[in-house]
Amino acid sequence: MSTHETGEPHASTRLYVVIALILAVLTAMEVMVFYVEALHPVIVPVLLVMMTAKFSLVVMFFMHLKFDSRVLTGVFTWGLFIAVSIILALMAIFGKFTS
Amino acid sequence: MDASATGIPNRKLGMWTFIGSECMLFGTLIATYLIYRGRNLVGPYPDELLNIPFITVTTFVLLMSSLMMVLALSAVERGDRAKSMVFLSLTALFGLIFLGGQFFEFSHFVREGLPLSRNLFSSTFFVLTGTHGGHVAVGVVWLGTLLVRAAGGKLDRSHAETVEIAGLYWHFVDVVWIVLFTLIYLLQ
Amino acid sequence: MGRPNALLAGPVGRVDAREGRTYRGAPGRGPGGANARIRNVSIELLNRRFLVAATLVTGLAVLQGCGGAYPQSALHPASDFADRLDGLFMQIFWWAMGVFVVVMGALAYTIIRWRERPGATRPREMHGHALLEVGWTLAPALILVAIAIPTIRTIFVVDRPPDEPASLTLEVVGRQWWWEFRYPELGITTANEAHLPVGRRVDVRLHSADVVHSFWVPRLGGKRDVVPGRENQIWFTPDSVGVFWGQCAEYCGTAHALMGFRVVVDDSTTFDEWVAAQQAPATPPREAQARAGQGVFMSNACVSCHAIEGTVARGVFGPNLTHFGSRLTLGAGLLDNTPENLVRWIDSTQTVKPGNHMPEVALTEQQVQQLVTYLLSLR
Amino acid sequence: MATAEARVPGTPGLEHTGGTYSGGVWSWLTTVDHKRIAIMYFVTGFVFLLVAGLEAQAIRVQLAHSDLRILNPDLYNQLFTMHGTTMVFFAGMPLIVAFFNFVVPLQIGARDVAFPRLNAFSYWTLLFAGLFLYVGFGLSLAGVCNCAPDGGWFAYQPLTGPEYSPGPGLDFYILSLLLAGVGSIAGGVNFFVTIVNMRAPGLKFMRLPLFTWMTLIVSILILLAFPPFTVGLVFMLFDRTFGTHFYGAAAGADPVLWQHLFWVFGHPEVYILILPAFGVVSDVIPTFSKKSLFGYPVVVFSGGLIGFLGFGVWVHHMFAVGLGPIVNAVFGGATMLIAIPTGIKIFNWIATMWGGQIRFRTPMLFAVGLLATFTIGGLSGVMHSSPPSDLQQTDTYFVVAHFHYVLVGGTVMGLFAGMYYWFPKATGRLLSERLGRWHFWLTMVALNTTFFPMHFSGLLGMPRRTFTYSAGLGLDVFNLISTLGALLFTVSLLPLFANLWRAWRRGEPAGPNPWDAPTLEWTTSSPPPHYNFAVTPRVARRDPLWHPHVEPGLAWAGELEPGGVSPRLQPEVPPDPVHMPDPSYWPLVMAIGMLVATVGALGSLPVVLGGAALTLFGLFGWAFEPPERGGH
Repeated sequence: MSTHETGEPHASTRLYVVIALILAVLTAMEVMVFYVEALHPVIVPVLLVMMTAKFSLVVMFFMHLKFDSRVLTGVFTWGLFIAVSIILALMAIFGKFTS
Repeated sequence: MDASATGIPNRKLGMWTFIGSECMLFGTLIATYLIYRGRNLVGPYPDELLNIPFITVTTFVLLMSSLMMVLALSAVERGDRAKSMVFLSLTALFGLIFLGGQFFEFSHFVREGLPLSRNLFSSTFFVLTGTHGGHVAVGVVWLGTLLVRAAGGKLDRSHAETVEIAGLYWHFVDVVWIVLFTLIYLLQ
Repeated sequence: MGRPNALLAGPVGRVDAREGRTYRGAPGRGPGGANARIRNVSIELLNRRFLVAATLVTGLAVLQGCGGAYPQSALHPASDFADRLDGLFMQIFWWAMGVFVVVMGALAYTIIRWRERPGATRPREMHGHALLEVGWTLAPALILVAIAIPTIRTIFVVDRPPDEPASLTLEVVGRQWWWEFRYPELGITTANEAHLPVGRRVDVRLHSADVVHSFWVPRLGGKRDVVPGRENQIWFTPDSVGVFWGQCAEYCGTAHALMGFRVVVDDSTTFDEWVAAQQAPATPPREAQARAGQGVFMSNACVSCHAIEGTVARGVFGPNLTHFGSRLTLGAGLLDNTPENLVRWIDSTQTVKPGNHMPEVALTEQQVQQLVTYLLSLR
Repeated sequence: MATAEARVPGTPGLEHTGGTYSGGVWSWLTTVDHKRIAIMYFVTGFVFLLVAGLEAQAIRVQLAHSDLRILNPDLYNQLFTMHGTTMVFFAGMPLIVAFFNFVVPLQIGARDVAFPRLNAFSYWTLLFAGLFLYVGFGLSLAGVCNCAPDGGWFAYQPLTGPEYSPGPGLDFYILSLLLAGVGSIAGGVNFFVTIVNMRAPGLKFMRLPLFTWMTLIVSILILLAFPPFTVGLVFMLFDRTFGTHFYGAAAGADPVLWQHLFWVFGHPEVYILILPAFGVVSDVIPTFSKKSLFGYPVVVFSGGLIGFLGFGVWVHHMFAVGLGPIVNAVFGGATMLIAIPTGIKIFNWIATMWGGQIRFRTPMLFAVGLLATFTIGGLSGVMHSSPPSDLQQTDTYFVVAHFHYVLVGGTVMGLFAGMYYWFPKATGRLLSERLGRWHFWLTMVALNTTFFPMHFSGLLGMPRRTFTYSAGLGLDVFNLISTLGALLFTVSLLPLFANLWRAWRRGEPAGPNPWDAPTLEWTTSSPPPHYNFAVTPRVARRDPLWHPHVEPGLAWAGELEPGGVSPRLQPEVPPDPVHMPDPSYWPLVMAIGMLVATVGALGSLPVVLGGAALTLFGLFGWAFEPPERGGH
């Protein structure tokens, strides 16, 4: 299990800056999609995909989950899975998916 | 502390477990916001008030604070006291800027006739973003204590784990905002 | 009973060779004593099993008692809706009894057959038994499927409103601590007592004016909550004439326990007569005592809360009293509608139904008698 | 911090508590030893159990006969609200956490939990939450203010909203449970990390005793179920205090949202209460059948499945709300699914006893008692897992019978089994079997006499939470039997008190392993020294004490008796120095700060700020406590 204490710090600095740039670009794209009327019919899936991408980038790299033990990934994704399931179930029960 | 059965330090596993539990807290708040979206009987309505350019800037600031946090952690691990203090203070500063932006947005809404008790949007929006803001504030105070210890020379390489735990908390609060930003502001 | 068989202090010396391990119980426990004590324990366990089973069977016998003895029984259906639920419940009940007998039998037999016998060798380890484990996973699964199929079928009959509406609609409004019944098509507003024609389907639309209550007439069907801000619906066809008791089944505050009502199922002619009577405004009182009672009613707090068609009383906060005299009960199914009970109700309503929103009006004995005569004259 | 020199444990017996429990009040206020915290949790939970039991007696006396007016309705409504809330949050939870605290570190070969000070903090917040609620109830009984909750433990909206419950009663309920939630979530983190991270070498997950497995699953349930409840409570507090519109139908909100948020927490909560009892039974039955658990992996997996499915069934509490056929069908099906893993557990227990040498000591009596009564409760549960059938049963006494069979027959019987099983280990004293048997049989008779007739009063039309019922319903005989049964419960506790008193005065000393049980906690002395294990044991397989053999190259912690293989016993004196965390008062300071803030939240901002300041002060004191090895 490699912890970044052992990896050389400089390369990781560059990696972090690149990740931050990608996040900034994705945020800009999200806002752009919001302002482009033509994309509105498909705005929900597009924005959700970009949101998930930003979410995963921060969790995998900034929070170092990608390099840490699988136990931590399990702990986090389990909580996330139950939370997302409860959100979707409640929205379905309150009729948010049936037009 | 003898090595744990999984090799993960107790405090790190503890923080991730707490983050798993916090997913449910924010999940329930988000579910309530999404359920009550569009059910307001009285104005003002979200599309009249939500200022996208302004909130995009504060979102960018919070994203960059995550960058500062990881750079601060790298500095602490390298034992570079000066850089760790710079990046820690930048992280806390960006956090404060975000909180300032949120305070401005809240006061703007109240002035536009949307106090907390106005309608469903005011109730769910203020409690959801307020809870997140509260978490950011706790993070800023936490970073403040780390800054004080760094200044006192008590935040060297051996304390990297303490900074990493604070970093996990800070990044989680940023990740929650990534979700809120899209769900509240962009997916009206 | 022998000295409590406490094990001596200190590590219990015991040779623990895996195969033939001779278990020497702690010194101080004679062989006879152990067996006797063990045997009567398992016999006790056995007769406790018998006790539970016996209660179950006698209970069932009691249940089959006639409806009269239990006016609010869910096991004596009197409508299509209630029949379906009772049929489904009985199906599940007998499956459960089957499982009960199997599991309890297995448990009882095991704890008797395999109780400790002195000098026995250490039990052989059994870590798994594929066939057995598949069996006791599949068997419950199959039983549940046998329960789930009729359940799903019944759900889509009792929870999904039928396509064409019924000819008769009963609007119910649950309030803190009484029930308002309206017949929109017939222009009738009454309280705590609804009449229905036998053999004709009725759509019951459920509303609440304050907190969550639950409309429940066990003999005519399952309960359905009345929730503010939402309209629920049940529908059923009563199949026998009679008086059926109902009660609020969702905790709604101080007088939740005293929020009953009656549903009277009449044959069609009696129902038509009832409708005609209810549609007519209140007949003005003829004899003096009743007229005086009307005066008392109109000059006190009563008029601001209650409504009596054909008079100036237009209050909507309390129950409509236009045909109060014709009702079987008063105080939301609390007391029988007799003069003595009506006097008690007017004199000390807070004692009879604590928390009730009706204030106790200061009236003289004579005024109360006149008021009672007037109210009971409203047939 | 000087190395804590290990006190030499004396001969077994109460005088030898090896300093585990000796020390004045201050040592208890600042303890971070999981064994002491366990004792405090147990005493707190047991006292609240008795108090809630008294409330139940009052309820049953009022219902002894139709149209009685011994209690006025407001008092009755407060009593059943307090009975439910106390039993779940301040009797049930503390008792299961008491067993987690005492047993789990010993079963996994650890010296304490992962975060000892957080453990103390969890206890103090839970205690203060309970006391806070009961101060409100006491003031209300004394007529000082109307500050006892009367909305039921479920507190449905809008009855508990600002319009229909203006008094402070509901605020006491909300704030007390918010504070209790903090303690529970902290406990969940603590036990999850302890079990995952602090297992002895060789103690893989699939070698863990079942009680520890159930604790792990329950910790996950607590971590994921309490936040929705906290959010629901905050919404209710904001509706009542700041006029927000989370549940007000007038503003377009939906009161049913509270029912959802409550039961998203509520159903996992009932699994939080039952799985520990399953864990106790899964440890007790093998010990007293002298046969390892049948189908260990399946029992573990079915426990996990129950935990997982627990999150997908909450709407079965709301079948009568009218959510439509599809929602009812989906959640009815999911509810039925849970019967399968539960059934598997029961069959596995019976299969464990099959072919065994069953000794009917008191723990085993209670375990078998659980098997019998819980099965009845489980089957009556299946009867209303079907939504249409539930329309006649929900909110009636049939459901009261169901959940008392699974809670009293399940959790309480399971915890009594655990108490009789681990009492010798916790105190070094043996309990009397004769008194134990009296306690068991009286409990069995009381339970069946009280709750079995409720099946009939429920099906014959008696709704729940009614302070009286009319004579015309014909339910007098059933209610009278239930009331007599409830009085019998009080009698059933007498042999227990006698037993505890007798053990305190002259209980025979219990050796390290009075039951010849297979798990690690039975290798230490009774009671264990405050450092638990002189040498961290090394485990080669499941049920280590029954399969004593030494893997080549794996030096077993205890010495081997010459010529024989002795059960794994801890050496008297730890060969190398043992570092145990020092007591600390900061958790108590922080908990007091949170209590002050909670009291302030009733209506005075300065007190809230003062409480918050004290909490922060406690937090900083805790964080900056002089560096400790192993202290968190």
